[in-house]
Amino acid sequence: MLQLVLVVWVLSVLIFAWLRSLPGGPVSALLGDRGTAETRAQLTEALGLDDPIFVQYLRFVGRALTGDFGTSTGVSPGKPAMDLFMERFPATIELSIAAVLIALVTAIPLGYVAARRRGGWLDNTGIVGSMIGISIPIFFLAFLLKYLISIKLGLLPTGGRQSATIDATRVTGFFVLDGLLTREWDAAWDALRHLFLPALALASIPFAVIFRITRASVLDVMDEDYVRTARSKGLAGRVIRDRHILRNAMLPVVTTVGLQTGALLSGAVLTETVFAWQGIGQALAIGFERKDFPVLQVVIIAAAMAYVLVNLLVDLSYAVIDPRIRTAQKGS
Amino acid sequence: MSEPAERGDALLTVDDLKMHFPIKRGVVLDRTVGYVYAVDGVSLEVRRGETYGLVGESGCGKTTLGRGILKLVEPTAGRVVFDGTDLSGLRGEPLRRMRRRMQMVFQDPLSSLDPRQSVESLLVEGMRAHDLDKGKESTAKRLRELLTAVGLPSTALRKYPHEFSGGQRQRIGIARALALEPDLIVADEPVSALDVSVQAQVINLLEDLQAEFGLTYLVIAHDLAVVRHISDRIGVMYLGALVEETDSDSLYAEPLHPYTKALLSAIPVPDPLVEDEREQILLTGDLPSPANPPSGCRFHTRCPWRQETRCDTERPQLREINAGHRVACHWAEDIAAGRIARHEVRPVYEPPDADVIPDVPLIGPASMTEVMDHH
Amino acid sequence: MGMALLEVRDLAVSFRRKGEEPTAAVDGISFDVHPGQTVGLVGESGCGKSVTSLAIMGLLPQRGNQVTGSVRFEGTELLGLSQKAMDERRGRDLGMVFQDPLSSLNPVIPVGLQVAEVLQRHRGRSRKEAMAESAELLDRVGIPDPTRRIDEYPHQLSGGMRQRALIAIALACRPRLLIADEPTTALDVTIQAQILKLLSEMVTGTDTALIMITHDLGVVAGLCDEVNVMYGGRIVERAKRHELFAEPRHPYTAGLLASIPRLDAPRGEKLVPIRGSVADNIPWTHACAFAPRCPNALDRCVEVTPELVDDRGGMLRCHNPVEPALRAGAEEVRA
Amino acid sequence: MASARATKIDRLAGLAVRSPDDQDPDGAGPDSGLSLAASAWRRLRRNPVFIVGAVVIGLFLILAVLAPLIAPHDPGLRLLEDQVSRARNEIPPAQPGHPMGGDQFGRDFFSRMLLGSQQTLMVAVLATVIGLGGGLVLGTLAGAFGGWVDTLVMRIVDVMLSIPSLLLAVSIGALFSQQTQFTVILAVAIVQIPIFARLLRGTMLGVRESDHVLAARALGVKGRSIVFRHILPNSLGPVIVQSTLVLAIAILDAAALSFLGLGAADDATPEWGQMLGNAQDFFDSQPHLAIWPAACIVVVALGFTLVGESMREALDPRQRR
Amino acid sequence: MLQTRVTRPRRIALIGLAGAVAVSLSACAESERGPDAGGGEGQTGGTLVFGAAGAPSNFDPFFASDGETFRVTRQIYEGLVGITPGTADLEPELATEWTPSPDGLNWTFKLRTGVTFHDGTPFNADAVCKNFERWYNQTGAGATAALSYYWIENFGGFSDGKQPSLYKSCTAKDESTVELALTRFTARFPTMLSQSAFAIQSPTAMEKYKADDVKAQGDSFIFSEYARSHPTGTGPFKFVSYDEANGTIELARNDAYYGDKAKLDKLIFRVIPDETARKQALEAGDIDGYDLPSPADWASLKEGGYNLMIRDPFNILYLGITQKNNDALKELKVRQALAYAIDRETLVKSVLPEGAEVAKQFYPPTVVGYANDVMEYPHDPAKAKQLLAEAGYENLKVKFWWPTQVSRPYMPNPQSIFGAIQEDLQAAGITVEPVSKPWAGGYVDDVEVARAELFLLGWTGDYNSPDNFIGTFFGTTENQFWTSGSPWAEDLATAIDAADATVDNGERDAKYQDINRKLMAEYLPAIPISHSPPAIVVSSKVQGLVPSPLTQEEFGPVSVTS
Repeated sequence: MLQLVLVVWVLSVLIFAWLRSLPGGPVSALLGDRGTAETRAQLTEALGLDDPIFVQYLRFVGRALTGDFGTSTGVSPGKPAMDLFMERFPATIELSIAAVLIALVTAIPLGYVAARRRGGWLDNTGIVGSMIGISIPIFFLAFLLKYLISIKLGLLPTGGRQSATIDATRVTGFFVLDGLLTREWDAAWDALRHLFLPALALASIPFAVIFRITRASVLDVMDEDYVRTARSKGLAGRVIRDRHILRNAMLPVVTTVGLQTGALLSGAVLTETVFAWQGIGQALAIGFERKDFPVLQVVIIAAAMAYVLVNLLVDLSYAVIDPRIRTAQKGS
Repeated sequence: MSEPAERGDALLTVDDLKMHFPIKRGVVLDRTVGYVYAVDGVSLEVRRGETYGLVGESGCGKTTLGRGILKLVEPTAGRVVFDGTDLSGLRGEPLRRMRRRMQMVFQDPLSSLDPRQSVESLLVEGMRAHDLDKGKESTAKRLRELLTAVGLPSTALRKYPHEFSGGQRQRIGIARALALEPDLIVADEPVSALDVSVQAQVINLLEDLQAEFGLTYLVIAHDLAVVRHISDRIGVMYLGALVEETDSDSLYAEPLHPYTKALLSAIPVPDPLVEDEREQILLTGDLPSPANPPSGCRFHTRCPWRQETRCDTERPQLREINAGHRVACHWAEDIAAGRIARHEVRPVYEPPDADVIPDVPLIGPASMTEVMDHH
Repeated sequence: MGMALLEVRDLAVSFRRKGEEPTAAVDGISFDVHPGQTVGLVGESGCGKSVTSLAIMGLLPQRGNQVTGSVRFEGTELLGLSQKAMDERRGRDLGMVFQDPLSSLNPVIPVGLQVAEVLQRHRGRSRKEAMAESAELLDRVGIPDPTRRIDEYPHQLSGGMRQRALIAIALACRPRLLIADEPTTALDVTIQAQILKLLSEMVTGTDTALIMITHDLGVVAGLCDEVNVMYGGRIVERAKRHELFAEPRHPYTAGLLASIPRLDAPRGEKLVPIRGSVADNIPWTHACAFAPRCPNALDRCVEVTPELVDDRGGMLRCHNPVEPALRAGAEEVRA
Repeated sequence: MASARATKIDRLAGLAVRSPDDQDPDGAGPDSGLSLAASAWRRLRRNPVFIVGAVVIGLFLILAVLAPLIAPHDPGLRLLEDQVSRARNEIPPAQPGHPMGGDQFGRDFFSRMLLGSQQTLMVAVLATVIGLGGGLVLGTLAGAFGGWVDTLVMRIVDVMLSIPSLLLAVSIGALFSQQTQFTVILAVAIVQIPIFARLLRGTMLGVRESDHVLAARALGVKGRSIVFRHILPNSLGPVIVQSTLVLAIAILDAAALSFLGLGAADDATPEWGQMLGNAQDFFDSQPHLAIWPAACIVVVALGFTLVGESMREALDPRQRR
Repeated sequence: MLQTRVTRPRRIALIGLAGAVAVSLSACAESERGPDAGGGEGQTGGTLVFGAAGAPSNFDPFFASDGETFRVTRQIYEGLVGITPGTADLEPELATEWTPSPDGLNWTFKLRTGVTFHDGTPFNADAVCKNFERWYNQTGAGATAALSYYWIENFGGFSDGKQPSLYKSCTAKDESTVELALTRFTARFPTMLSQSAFAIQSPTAMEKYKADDVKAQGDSFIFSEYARSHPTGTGPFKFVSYDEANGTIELARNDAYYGDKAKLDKLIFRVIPDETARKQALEAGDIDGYDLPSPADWASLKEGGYNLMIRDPFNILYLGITQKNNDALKELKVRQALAYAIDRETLVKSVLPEGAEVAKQFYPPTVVGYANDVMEYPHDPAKAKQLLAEAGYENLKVKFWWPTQVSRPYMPNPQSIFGAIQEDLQAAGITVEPVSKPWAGGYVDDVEVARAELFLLGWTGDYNSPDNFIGTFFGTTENQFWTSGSPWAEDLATAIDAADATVDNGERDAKYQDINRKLMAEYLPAIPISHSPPAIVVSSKVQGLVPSPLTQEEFGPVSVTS
């Protein structure tokens, strides 16, 4: 935990200094082509941007400690960056969870079957598919999906999280969940339709990685002595598969899913841009374009924290799955 | 060996050597939660020209002791004196220079040879490090001598380790050690990775070389038969300490320590007649964790001769009972005289510490997931 | 001795790799095991002893190998048996103990369950019954405090305890045949002694037959009724244990005995090594595989494959066996 | 706690230290006596995945080398500008001398595709080389010295690793006021430095504890010599594998940066990723402007991925089958 | 200095002043919008979803300066004066008529009666004055250019008196009569009041939700609760909600609207920042229209059966010249050489969208004071070279700034424009050193502080006034062109001010024409390139949308068929 705090602090310093050294800035973003040297100077002063960097940083930290991380200048001007993050974070989480779910429910069974029928057509297709999955620029894949399925075939919406015309109640910020909670089935269904394509595009990389790791891991485990022991007991195939092979093979898969958070956040920047998904990925892309420092600060630090936390959770969840870790922890 | 070489003064003196390694653990922060007492107070003496065998089961600290003696791992406490030089204070260049005189032969001949180096460069490397490659000619001559000495053809020079069989690789490893003309060779399990039919070749080679070059050996092994065959004197280790030390013959003839007795009786002999008749002293339970050694006599938890007094509380010191025969047992004389009878030992089951890897105290796991890979 | 429990005839296993000639790991071996008998399979690494045991159990990898010959268990041919029918027998009639007790136990399943699942499978026990019985079994193989152990995981047990657990698994359904594949190689000698004692206790006095696979002649000497010595995928000598150790006939057997240091041998006796290494084998097709390393080799040895023939109550595959007198001489020296 | 990403990298590092013949002793196959590298190469040569990847990369390299000779036109010249019309959304169609027509600025698309290979290769190789170089320096420092140097370097690396890679690349890309091909390369490369560093350090720590390094220490070989003759050469396997994969990642990341508007502003010398990023706006009307570079990127990235993954498999004995 | 005495009858003056800006008088005569003013026979009801490129900054137009905000607020609020749909001409809105005093300093506005704000409070003279007082009395953050941009641009200073203000006072004569006093005469008044920023808001709601509670915080401003969620105007639509999680702003018909009720039940703006995504959303039917489609898509949108409406260009793209850092650029001949070197005809044809025109001066012809006889610079590389030679700069080298990551109506694709100009300049023997920077990542800064040498920039007019163009560019000598380095800078600024203060229409027109002629022939501080028409596109279901040259469409008359 201490280290997490340390990482966040170092990041905050780095990112603050880093962003402030970027050319341009909030003044250009706010004034655009309507600014004059005079109005620019006036605004710079009003915002305190003419103070030395460390003064600005101290002010930033002082405010941050009260939960105020500055106000968006570009993504959603005038909105506190933290509010913006809190509002958009569920969108990205919803998208990521959907992507991971898609990846998991397809990649694990496929990976298992591929390993069991190593060298078969399914195995080869899976391998080639997963390699293409990580070789295709994700934004291009997103673009193709949208183009073919939404525009050419008109099957699904092209972007956004929900149709503008749907009158939905917001509870959690997860639109599909909200729809279910409030029994607004049409809203849930509509949100799900919006969710599907971006999630599919975003799932391409986790799918590829999880498929490969499942396959490799199942292959490894199948060769383990304890599987041979299980076979020597004459156990039923199902028991061997579920209890002896899959349970052990899932250990590396769990780590991988954790590691994919990083890739998901990266991918979300691209996918959300293509699908106009109101998440933090889109906020980042716009934030960089419009030099929205407060938003970038909050989002980058939060992304790093989320990433570190998820991986910490993965580490901890290992204990649940793997008794070897569990006892090691008990011992400490 | 057929004729024990003349026994000289002590070439190597180990004095109360201790090697403790911290156990680090923690999900978020590494902290030291205890120590592995891999070597916990060992004193011994290796005389010039002799072969000293160090025997013990896995986890007894024998390998760590060997590395500690060579200062490949830094000891926690105690002294190692080699030929009058105290190695404890030695560091950097002087220590490096000293290494020429003390060489090591490893257990796994393949992993101890850099796969990227040819035999020639493997052999020359050490010579170069100690300025022994005076010239092309003399080096080439020296290499031929070395190969002849270990029984390899001179064509071996250009080959790479993976092109040899296990026995041949071990010969290369021995040649590499010999190249520096050392006084002492520490051989850590020199034959245990080899096929049984090949072990004898290497054992014989070691014996021949000792005779030829007047080497002193410290042989570390778990196989008492091998150790007894090759050694003049033997030290038996249990849980980080010596429990008995004597010459090879008396060890077999009259083992004094209960552990030694049990060890000897456990070793199967390839002779049905012997096997059918002999009386086995079966030890109960397992080796306790070196991270949490029993109090008093380390062996008392498994000892069939354990007494109510002393054993549990007082740690026995090595003491000379007969000439050259040292034992760390409070009751050695009484046991030998039959005054104390064997009794049942109720197994006190102590689960082994999951993460303690006693002989590899090197890098702590960076995180929980990393521990996974240590199976 | 009555009908054999297990009859192995001309068992051959070869491994195929893509784009390579198949390599024969086991090359036509035959032997019988009778109820209650302990048979040893002895040889160095690569001699095919473990492959033989896996072939009998039907546990070879499903791909990349070819098994021919015949393995009859109580008159039933095992080799052609369906997976399902084989599963019925494994664990119930045939039990196996493996070399590495840690890797052979599933790390994420409590030990008790690993024992119990055999009982659930073959004895139709409920989970609860099976767990109770599992504790009894663990107790029988000498694991202290079994009711606590059944909930523990393999890594919480010591090496010896793990091997005991494996034995409990193999013996759970009182199989007619137990195959122990190097069961003590990974263990320390004092633990080895415990396990060997346990194994012999478990089979003596029952009609369970034991196939003991090991590279350690010492282990065989104390345990087996009959010993098969394997070299290069074939049996080169078979004898009752007393005969084998008293009068080894095959130069390989004799060589092994002469090359290993014996605890009871007087010090100073020079070991007689076998020259070369296992890798120096030549194929059996038209020669004796051991010929390149054999001190007794004749020209014929590299021209004609020796057959396994009856020899003084045992079997021998050698053109030029060791004469008893030679060995007798050695015996005297020792005495 | 080190992040799991770091741990993953460490685990990759682990594959170099595994002993080459840890198969079951009885199944000792024909390659049990071969060294790690040699047997890896043997397996590679027979692996169709590797062959396909190698052929793709080979063709790509040949194309990149020969492109300036084959390309009929200067890729930066707006030769067909008079056929471009914003108003009617027209770009020059295929015509004699311009087999694939022109792009949105009237430049010869065929020449741009050809020369794009060269620039793409340059981006990939330079980014990898810079990333690898930085990683080697940091990793060697940490891996060779250990102690506080290791701690310091690894803390820096961990902080860098805790930012998702594209985010980091985008942040670095945005740092430059003028975006050029070089800033793109730098942004992509810097992201790779911590990965290489961690990987190399992990491997080196493993190799440092290996028997043959211990043997060299026992021989009294000098420290520098141990690092550079023993530890480093034996630690490069996973790093080389990673570099192959990074070649693919670099191309993809460069394309992503272009898509986000952080690519090189000047596109007189074409690069596929940039061409793809810039062609997104024309996807509906002129899909070929996007599809061609995209297809080339996928194929080349696939080639590098295939080679990298098959090398990893070949080097990792656990995957040996 | 602006006190010119007006002797004509009041009525004429009114016509003159209003008409000087608004070409048509019909707007005044037609005090009520006709029943079919919105045009078309569109049915009532339905929902229209319109794609927006960005999120509005807030819903208080006074604190806004961006089109995304105004597009929304324009539907909610009305000003005293409005613009006739489809033109840039003034028409009555909340004021039915207005009369200046002869000196143009006091203006009497007759207000529409029977109008209520969305919160039910009445619209009256008091409300109008409260708005003006509010504007004039801004302090702190509210008085910075980032927030009160339009006030500062048009009225100058605030009540704190730091800067002179055009505004003097507002008096409610009676319930429906307001008298506004100004400190000086400007030709821009009252047209300037048509700008969205000067929409009349409900004083009650503003007070209730603390409309002036804005503060600078961090890098930006925190808006009031009013501005965020309680905008209250008199317009045909009422604010319903801003669903930020989904990026949608929902407006509903104001059933209490005094005029023609809006036809739509609901008007929804959906934020889709990515341009391509907007187009695809339209094609997939997710939205019914969007603003500023990329010229590259025009053809395919038209082919796809969408109603692409190209507005009249009301902007200017110019090649900016900063004289500060390059001595050569201080020479008129060099600047003229640049003008001759650029082939603007081809540029407009190949790079700019349909309907774009070559710019001959600094504002489009529809604006007052446009001179038809200015000096022109046809494409003539030889002449350019000759002029350079005469000026002694045969080997002229210039650094040419161009922006990335931006698209403006006057500059849909900066890279193309830059590329074309660069090639032209090089063809005339000028060495161009390109410098590209992201729009918000240094480009604007560099240009504003006159760091660039040549640069691309432009302007979109807010309302029909020459001063809104050239006044902005050259009204002071401190500007992006660094004209203060030229001897004529002061003259130019003075002339522009003088023209604006000229009460007489004809006189003023002549003054502006004169300025334009001088600008092109004698000063040439920058080179006008083009006027590009921005487009707006809606699906074929949408009727009644009248494109506005000022990009100020009103959705009241719009209807959708399902």
